[in-house]
Amino acid sequence: MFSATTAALIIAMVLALGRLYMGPTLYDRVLAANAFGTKTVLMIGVMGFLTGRPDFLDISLLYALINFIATIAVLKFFRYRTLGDRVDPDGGKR
Amino acid sequence: MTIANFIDMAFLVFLGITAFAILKLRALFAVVMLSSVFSLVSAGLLVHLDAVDVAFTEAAVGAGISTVLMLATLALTARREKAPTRTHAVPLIVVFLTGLALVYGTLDMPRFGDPQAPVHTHVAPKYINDTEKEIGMPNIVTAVLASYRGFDTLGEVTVIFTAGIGVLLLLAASIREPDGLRIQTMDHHLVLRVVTKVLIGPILLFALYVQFHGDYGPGGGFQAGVIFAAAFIIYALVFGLENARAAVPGQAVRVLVACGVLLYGGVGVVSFLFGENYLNYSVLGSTQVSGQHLGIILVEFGVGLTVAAVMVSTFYAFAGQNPPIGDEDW
Amino acid sequence: MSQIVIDGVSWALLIAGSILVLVGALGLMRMPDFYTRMHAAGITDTLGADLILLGLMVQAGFTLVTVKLLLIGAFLFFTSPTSTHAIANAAYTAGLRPSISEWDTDEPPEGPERDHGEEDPRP
Amino acid sequence: MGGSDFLGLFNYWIVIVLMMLGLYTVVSRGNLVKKIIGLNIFQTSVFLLYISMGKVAGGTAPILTGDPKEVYSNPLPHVLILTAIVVGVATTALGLALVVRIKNAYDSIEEDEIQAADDEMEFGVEPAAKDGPP
Repeated sequence: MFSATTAALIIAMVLALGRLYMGPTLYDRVLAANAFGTKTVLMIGVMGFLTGRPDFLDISLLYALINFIATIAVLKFFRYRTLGDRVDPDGGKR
Repeated sequence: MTIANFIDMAFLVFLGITAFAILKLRALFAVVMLSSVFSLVSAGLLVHLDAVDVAFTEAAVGAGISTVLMLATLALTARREKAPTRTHAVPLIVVFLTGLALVYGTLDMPRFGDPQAPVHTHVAPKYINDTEKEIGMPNIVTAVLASYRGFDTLGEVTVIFTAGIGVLLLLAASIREPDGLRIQTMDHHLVLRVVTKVLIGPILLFALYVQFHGDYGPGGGFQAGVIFAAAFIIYALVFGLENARAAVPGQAVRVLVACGVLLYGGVGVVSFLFGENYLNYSVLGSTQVSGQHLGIILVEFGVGLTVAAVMVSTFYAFAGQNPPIGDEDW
Repeated sequence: MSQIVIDGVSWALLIAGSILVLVGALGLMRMPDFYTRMHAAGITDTLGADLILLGLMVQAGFTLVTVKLLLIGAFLFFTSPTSTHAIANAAYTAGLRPSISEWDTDEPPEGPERDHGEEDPRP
Repeated sequence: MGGSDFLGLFNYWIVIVLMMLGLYTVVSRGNLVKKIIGLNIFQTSVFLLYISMGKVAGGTAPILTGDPKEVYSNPLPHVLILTAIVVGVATTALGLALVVRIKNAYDSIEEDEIQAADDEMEFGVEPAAKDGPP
């Protein structure tokens, strides 16, 4: 049964990878990468049960976390073109 | 063909496709997204190949920190690769021939998973059999990393330290203090701010768990350091670099970079003073096992400190650069 | 007997989750524009992921594994919609508009017109 | 060559393909960020080679379970690669920092343009192949 879930996840990963490759907009790519990350989280969880040693869910947890951070970084990059603070050149005069 | 083979092959084929797409796409942003996916897939494969500690590290480093640093670089440089101007016949031939030679070389290699392969017959059985008795902790990888091969790890930590210093030397000079007012860019993203505020605590807690549970499960200083750094980086991303610098000043981080290496080296010196070899922790406690435990915890903490500090200061250095590009250019 | 019940429940949950994840991925691939794709990926993924995790939890019983699965589930439950929201927000403020072909007028969409592909507008 | 050979060597072959894709990206692409990503691919493929060699059929992760009959995969490659990954990201950061500085100095991260600027500075010749200002 875990194998069926694994197979479904692998197919879903293929589809997400396809969307990531095709684009066409930047946002599609971020969406696909994010979806791919979620599927990897599930995949690692299921793989632990498949091999009968589900002690390694810490890795899944870390993935969920890192995926979120990467998405936020990407969005900040889109919106403000920098990962630091934006500087308003006229700010001092206002 | 079993389900294990199937997963293995599926992941490897994913990796191949992703690498090919990275080669083909010229939009650098898409390339960075793909390289983050590449690292996710390779970490999945590493879990499948039983390397849970390695997968842990790869997940934190490859998909998290690398992606953030590459995006920061893209923000400062260019968004698109120029079309190639020359033909690639020579590199193609060279690469093809090298690949062919390597494939020819694999024909003599022991088959995948062969328990009689030479790799498995020398030091590995000693580590696997003696860890419980000599070190007394379940995670063999941590035991080998911090105790049996402590010198290696000290070297690696020093390399990270040096690379961190290099980044700071290269970039610190060009961090300009802005004339204008810094804008808190993410002020109006209420959902993001609230969710981030809720998550930062658990992330730091998780990092501590990974740091100190590394003796019993996957984890240790390298992974925990990266997770710590990730918590500070997400704070800086959402609440602004200035606020992050106020919470964790760059000066303090730079001091911590050195502190971690010093702690590692210092543990070795202490074992010297007890009349033993450098980095032999057995003398630190009343029994060999308790000494090893104490030594490994201290050393791992040093590793975590250096890794976290290097990552945070690297991020500060990249994000602190003023982007040279105005809004209308995008 | 109870093992059969546990297996049955967890398999049902796993199958339901798998189907949702598959449908979501299919939508991500087949839907016509960005916002509909996000609809497919964002909503079904959150439910599908949590169903699969629930199925695994039923298998694991009352152990540390279940606690970790619960944490992962909670984490995904928070971050997945947040990411989707943030992506939608970024896309909309950058001027990407949903394509509504039926009501499409000749007027250009509001907001600054920007380039959403990777083509560099500069020569 | 039988089926077991194919399955037994498949991992190594794909690793070699990845390695060569990474190498080709490094040597054939002029963009410095792309080169660094190619280097990362090469690096990851080396990691996978090591970890593949450390796998024992029927083995499990090298975290002791207390069962004396348990077969564990080889922990040594894991240790080597674990540290290599973190060192890898530190050196990647160094490379990216260099790219940022090159961009500041040359206003380009394309290899040919940097080469052209260097030639111009050194020999004072206007290269013919230069297409447009950087």
